[in-house]
Amino acid sequence: MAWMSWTLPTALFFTGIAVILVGMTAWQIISPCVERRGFLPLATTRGDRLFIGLLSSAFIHLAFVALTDVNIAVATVLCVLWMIILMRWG
Amino acid sequence: MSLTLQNVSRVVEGETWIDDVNLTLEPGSFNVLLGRTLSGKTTLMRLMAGLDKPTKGKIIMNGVDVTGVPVRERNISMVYQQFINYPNLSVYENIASPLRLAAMDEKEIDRRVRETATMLRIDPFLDRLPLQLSGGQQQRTAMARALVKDSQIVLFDEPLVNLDYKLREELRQELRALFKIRNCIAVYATTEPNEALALGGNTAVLNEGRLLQMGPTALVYHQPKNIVTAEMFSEPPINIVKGRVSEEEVTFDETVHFRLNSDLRGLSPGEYQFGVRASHIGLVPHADDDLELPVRVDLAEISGSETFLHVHNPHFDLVLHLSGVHAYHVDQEIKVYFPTHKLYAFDAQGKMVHSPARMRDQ
Amino acid sequence: MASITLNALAHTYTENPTKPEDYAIREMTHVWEQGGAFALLGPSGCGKSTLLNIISGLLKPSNGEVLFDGKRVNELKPEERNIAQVFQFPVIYDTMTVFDNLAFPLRNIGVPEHKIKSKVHEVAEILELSDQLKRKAKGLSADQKQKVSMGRGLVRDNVSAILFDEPLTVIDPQLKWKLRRKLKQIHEQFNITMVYVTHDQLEASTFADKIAVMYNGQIVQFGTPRELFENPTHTFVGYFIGSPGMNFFEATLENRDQQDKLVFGKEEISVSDAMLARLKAMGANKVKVGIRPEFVHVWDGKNNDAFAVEVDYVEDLGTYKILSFIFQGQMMKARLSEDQQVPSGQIYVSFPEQWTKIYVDEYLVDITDSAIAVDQAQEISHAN
Amino acid sequence: MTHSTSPMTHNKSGSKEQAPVHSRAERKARNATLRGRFGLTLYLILLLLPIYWLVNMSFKTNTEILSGLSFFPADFTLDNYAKIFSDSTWYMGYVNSILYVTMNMVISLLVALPAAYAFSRYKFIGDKHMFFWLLSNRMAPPAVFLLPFFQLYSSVGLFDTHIAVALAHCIFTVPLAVWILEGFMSGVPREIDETAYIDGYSFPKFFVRIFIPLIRSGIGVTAFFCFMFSWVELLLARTLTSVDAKPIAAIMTRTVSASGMDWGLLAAAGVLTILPGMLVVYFVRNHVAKGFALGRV
Amino acid sequence: MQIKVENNKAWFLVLPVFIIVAFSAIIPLMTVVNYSVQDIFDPYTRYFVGTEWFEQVMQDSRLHEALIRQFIFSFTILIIEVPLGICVALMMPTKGRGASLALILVAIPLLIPWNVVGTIWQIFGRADIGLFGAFMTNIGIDYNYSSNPIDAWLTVVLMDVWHWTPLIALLCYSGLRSIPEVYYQAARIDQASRWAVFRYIQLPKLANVLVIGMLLRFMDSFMIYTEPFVLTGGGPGTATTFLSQSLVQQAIGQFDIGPAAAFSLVYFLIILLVCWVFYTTIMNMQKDK
Repeated sequence: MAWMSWTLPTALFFTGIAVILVGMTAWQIISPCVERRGFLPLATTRGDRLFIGLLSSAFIHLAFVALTDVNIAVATVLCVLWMIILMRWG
Repeated sequence: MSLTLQNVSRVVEGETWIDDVNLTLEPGSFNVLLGRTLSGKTTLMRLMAGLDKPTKGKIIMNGVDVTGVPVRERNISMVYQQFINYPNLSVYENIASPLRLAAMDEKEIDRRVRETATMLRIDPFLDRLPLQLSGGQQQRTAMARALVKDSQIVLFDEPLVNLDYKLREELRQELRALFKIRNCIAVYATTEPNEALALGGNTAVLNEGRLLQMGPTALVYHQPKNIVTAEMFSEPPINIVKGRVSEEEVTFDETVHFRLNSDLRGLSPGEYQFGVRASHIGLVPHADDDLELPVRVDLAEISGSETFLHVHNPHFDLVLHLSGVHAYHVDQEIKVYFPTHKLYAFDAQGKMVHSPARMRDQ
Repeated sequence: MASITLNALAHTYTENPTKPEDYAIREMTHVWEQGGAFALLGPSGCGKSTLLNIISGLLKPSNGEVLFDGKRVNELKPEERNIAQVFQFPVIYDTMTVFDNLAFPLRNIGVPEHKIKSKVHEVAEILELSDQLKRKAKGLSADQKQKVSMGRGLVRDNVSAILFDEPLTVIDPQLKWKLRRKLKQIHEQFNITMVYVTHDQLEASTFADKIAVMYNGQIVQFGTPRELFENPTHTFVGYFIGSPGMNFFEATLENRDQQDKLVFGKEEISVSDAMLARLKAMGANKVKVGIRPEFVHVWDGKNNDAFAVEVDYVEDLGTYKILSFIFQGQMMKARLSEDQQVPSGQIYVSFPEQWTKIYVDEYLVDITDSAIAVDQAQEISHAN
Repeated sequence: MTHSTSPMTHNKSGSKEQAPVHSRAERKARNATLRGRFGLTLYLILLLLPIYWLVNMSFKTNTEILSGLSFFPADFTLDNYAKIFSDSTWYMGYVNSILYVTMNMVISLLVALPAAYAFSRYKFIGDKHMFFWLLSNRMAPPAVFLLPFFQLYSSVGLFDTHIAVALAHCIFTVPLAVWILEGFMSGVPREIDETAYIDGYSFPKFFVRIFIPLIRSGIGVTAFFCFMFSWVELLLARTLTSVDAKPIAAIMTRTVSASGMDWGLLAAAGVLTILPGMLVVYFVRNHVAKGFALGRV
Repeated sequence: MQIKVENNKAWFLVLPVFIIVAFSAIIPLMTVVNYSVQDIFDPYTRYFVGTEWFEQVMQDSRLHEALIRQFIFSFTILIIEVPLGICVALMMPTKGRGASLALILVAIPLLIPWNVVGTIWQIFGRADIGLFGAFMTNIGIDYNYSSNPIDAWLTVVLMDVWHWTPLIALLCYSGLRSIPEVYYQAARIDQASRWAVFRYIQLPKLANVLVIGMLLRFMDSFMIYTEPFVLTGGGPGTATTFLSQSLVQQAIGQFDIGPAAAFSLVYFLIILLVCWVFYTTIMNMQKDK
């Protein structure tokens, strides 16, 4: 595994993703979700919204890195907020 | 061998497909499930077969709860609306397949396959592939496969709907004959009231996932418990006319009156819906108290040997079922005779409160 | 508007046809007069769709010719024959609106836009599509789609004929009769020659003034629904029309007591002397006797004309009953009215001479003047 | 309505004594077909010209190639091919390629068949996301994973083996295989499965005896696509091999740069890489049209 | 559309695929993420650098240029290949021996290893030994793909069109074959012109396969590497250096693992976004059917 060059932040990141996936699966088993339409222009399930949220968060981070010198943590906080909005009303 | 459904419901994605059905099918009985498309016939059959699991309730076979038992461990067979056969196996192998899986010996398989094929008159085609046969023959093959093993339950899901009406007539009769000599439960789903009548046995009327009425076919037909059953179990549909009963007379749509005759005396005054079968309205009066109604012809539908005459007047639309071939122009004006002593009456909730006297004898 | 004539027409899909069975359409000559409503009725595989496609020009016949108003059109492609066709499954142009769909045939021949507009609105009115005109055709229900495809045939002023190929297959049963009515109305309104292909006797008889019954690539009878029911000229028509179909049994012409008699098993079938003479003249010993279940007379008691038969079973079809009985070893059916007593065991039936049809080589032996026969028939059914 | 009357007059002119009527539409249709044939032929010629040029060159000697252009080899020679078939570093390249392509086809089909069945028949948690994730792998550029691939396969000791290339190619052949097979399987009515279960088949028995024969053509087409994408790929194949499993495509590039442009040999090697593909497409030609729509139309 | 049965046991059937793809996709992806935040000299000498590489990559003008070049290239070939592919599909015969033959011939370019495609055009475009190069020279055009950037572009585009139009053509061909005959019959009866038939019958039915085709073509052209590498080596200068090639140059050529990894991730995210948009479109179109 040494060649994979693990670091603590990335390990935490992937653990986080894994936890979210497991959590979403559990949630789905406990209360199955139905496709619905929110402010997004297409009908989505919970999983779809999660994916959209993660992908857009990645792009938000990239935009911060590319265009500003603000600390990346600001972007992360913004993204968490965005994810919450998306999951709830998207 | 009996089959019982106990408080069975099935909910799919928040929609109720089957709503609290209780049903017992007796050994050796022929049962028809009658209902429109999407009324839940197929869903109910799939539950009986074990292809789907009920959301609630129990399915009991011979006193044993089989609710969770997978389909291959239940001894059933099923014939679908589409002609479902294994396209890559010959007709012979198709019929033999359930027996092969039961590890029966080759001689017995051969005997049974040939016997069943002969019974269904597909013995000349045993070496062909199903897709080389006509629709009727393909469906016969599917039926043969369903009948070759001694299933305790045989399910037919609108098996004849994709065939010409002549083939339908023939196969229906053969089916009736075949099941007379078997001691298994047959369940047959159909949308057509006439098919239910022709097959006899018992009929269960399904509507929007609910079981409305179940009983011997003729009884259900002549004594529908409610208006929906009456409407569903009639072809052409039963004529429904709104009316009011007062002390002395019956009024239809405020315009047509007739004296309360002895037959309807039992009805307390109030609003009713009256039903009259299409075949009871005539072109000539059959009784003295028949009401004469001037009407305009919408369409005469002719079915070879009978005529369905759609007519209307300013107050209601009626359908007549006449024997023989009668040609009419659209909008032709004629008179029809409405039998006052052959009326069904339904109360505000749609429950039947009165049926024609003669029907009650049935 | 045109009459359609098929002249010695035949069609085969095989390259070197040798026997009659190789032909999907066996040689036929047939005329559909201008302005009539006709049906082409037959079981699947009888060649009716082939015939329709030959008329519309989608197929070229192998022999013979197709004439529109006496003019040969064999070489003309469908687009030049000026006909309309409604297919089994609705064909609509998904991406267009209903209006554009209806306007499409007119636009293709360069009709000015204001004319298109009035014509489309007129047709939409008739078909009750007026409030759908702005919708995309894709979202319509099956019956509306089928109306749109009919409408495309109706917008053109001068179509020679409209051909229907089982157009109600995909329509909900509850809506079928409404469309049938629409069709009938349209025919009365437009006076266009219409040919309707179906395997369903109900649809054929409801729509058409005259029905051509097809069997094995041949038209075996061309007549009104009533003629098909009361006087089938071919055993197939007897079997195919009516539910249940005609009863048939094979009888022989025998000489008994110096007299010719038609005999089935032990029983003699009563037929007119003229018929017996005719059969004798034809040299036909074996004949098929046909009688419709509706015309079998069931007696309550013993009777001179009646045969004693064994009841097999009775089907209660609600408004009437079908009685199956065994007559000289042959299963036959009779139709009983709802009010009639349900007999059991041995009963007595008779076959009224008028309704007892005799067939030789599957074709009716007709000795009556057909006009008289029809008149009589009318009287009887009105009395019913 | 000027136009609509013209067919009528047309009819009249031809109607004397029922003589054959000329159909304008007929002629128009024939012309359109002719134009189509002509256009197609032109396209095919342009399409095949570069390949013909390669074939042409492969039968020439280097001197002839460099001395000028000609449509036919003046000095027809098979030397270039002879060299390839006699030199094991050359022909082993073909063997290697065929080996890993075959392995890839087998692996892809074996894992994709049950998965495609699951996708076509069942709903399960995360099914759509799984499907999308698979497809996104088909779309991911190999260049992104080049380095980790090299290290991953080195670390598990698979570097320079055929199976390494076969597995690596799986990331784009498997998603494609699942996609195509799912399309074909959705065309088989679910009732056939149920009938089989009712008859008493167990899942594996049903799958092998009934289902697989039913989608034979789909399997053929899928194998073809796996072959195609594995056969034409170079970047991963080159990165994951050095000597023992080196594919022909990689050997070509190396040899060319070393021997100072042996054009004839290069052309001959190129021609030989085209042949297996043509052979495979010939076998599935009747199903390939459906396959290209991924079994979906 | 068949109704699917809910059954989470189906996961067992998907498991093999999951494992095999995860092995080759998730592990490398995680590794790339790890690399992207470190400065790596060898497995034991590495430093965490946070988002530094991402900053560098996002602000690197060479990569911006490669990205722009990439987009221009992808759109150019789509604009040419889609209409051309449709035309070819329309011209292909539908029945008989000719159909099989045309099908096989059209499919050939798809079955040629990508570097051989490069080689073929490398030869074909040369003025001294290639037919195309010689032809261009003979008609008086000064054509040299290895020194003139415009010529190089022209050749790369031409090569891609030659190589991949067949894919679009075959997709469309199968789309066309799926249109029921009665649509054409109805159109004939409606006296529709050839153009109307194309516009209102064929094109709508092709939409479905065309989206799939455009997805595949866009993605594949977005990761194009081998063919231009063999043909032009990315030159002259950086005229035909597309994204994949920049990446490979950086990762293997210069061994800048960290920036290369960061670049890979950005590249991958773009692909993921485009792929998702297309995929959602396709799925919604199928739902409509």
